[in-house]
Amino acid sequence: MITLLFFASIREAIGHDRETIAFDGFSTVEELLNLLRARGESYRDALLPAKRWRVAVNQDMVDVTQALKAGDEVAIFPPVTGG
Amino acid sequence: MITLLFFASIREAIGHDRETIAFDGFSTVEELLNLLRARGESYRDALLPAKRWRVAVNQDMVDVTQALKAGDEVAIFPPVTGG
Amino acid sequence: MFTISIQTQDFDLSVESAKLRSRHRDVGALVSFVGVVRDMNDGAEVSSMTLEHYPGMTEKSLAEIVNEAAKRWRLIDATVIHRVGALLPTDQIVLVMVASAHRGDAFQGCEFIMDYLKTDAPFWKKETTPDGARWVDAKSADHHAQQRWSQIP
Amino acid sequence: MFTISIQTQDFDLSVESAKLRSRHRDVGALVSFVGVVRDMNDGAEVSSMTLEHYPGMTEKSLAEIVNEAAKRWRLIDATVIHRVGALLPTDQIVLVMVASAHRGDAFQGCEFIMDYLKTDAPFWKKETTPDGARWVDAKSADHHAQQRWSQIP
Repeated sequence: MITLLFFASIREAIGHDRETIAFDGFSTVEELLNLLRARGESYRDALLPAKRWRVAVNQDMVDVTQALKAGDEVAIFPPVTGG
Repeated sequence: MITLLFFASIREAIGHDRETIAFDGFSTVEELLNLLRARGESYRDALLPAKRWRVAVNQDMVDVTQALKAGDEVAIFPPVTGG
Repeated sequence: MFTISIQTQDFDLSVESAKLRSRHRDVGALVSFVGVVRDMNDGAEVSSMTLEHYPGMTEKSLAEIVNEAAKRWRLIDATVIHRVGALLPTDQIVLVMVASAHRGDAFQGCEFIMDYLKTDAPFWKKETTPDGARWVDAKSADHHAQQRWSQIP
Repeated sequence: MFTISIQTQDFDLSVESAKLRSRHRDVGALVSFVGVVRDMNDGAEVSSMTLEHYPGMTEKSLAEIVNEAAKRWRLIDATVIHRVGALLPTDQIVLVMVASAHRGDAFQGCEFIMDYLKTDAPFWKKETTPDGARWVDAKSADHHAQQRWSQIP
């Protein structure tokens, strides 16, 4: 299983903050993003390649080429704006 | 008249912190310093050219070439060490 | 070693400063940054703000940033406090306090931590303006501020 | 406009920060420097310190330094408090607090004021060590820290 977390504007756009999915049909962050985009317009808009978003795997920022493994926590969020 | 002020190690070396002298026999800071050096060893040591000291006239830092005028407040002190 | 806290309640600059000073007798310089909610941003009045964060990753990310600063400069101690939840204009958002023997290290360490916090720590601001609520956009100036540290040898 | 105070009593970082924030609703960044008495200096234990100053010129000199900083960066407000008289290790000596809309201006303004205060404001420190009292020597590092600001266009 993979735990997905969504934050801020992305969380609002897709309507929920967390889900668990089977680790099946994708092996990298990029493939996972494509799978999510295929779910419909709200996902596609929020995760458009042109839009700016970040991905963290197990709480470390990663590139989309990052390989995933079962049990990973994958968080998707817009660029951070704290401080 | 000229008001002379001495601070910190220079004040301690010459033994007092303030005096008033006639504006007579000097016209620049350098000439005033030479007049003070002629007073004796404690002055000469404290105001040796090789030693590091600063002069302010009317509360502005100046060079030794600065011309003086009656009524000036001349302060002589070591390099500052606040903060 | 360093103090990192994510909290809804306010913080007190004097209390944090006294803690750092009482722990070390060799501190000569204490540099603090406090981020404050402004009543205007990007041309609109801001009446309130909500800060969201990624629990766990925020603490991890801040610890990494402070540890990296401690590798680059001689820091004696450091405290980072970031508030989350609802905030109003003039409220304090974030504190970065760095203690060192000398001021150069303290200034550089504090500014480095702030610059990386701005680009790497997972916090998001949502502002309430007369036109409704909006997520604050990340600023390219913050990216550039962070990038310049990698040019230092 | 700016607050400058020479005083024997201690200061409170939170009180000064609250004053600056309550006066302006557009402050986004508050950078503070606090100088602290260390228990060691130039290889000797320091048991106490006395700060002497040149009344009148100190205030004038600090006002000029803060005004120069306000010409170079966008500062909203600033507070400089310098203590004089007898101090002990871990005591606060000086506060420079700078308020700005953005952190870059606040960091630069605060460090600039401190660097010039170190070389231009007429204060002198005398330390008590196991070998007796001694006047602290001016450091060439402070001269260099001040000089680098003149290289900025």
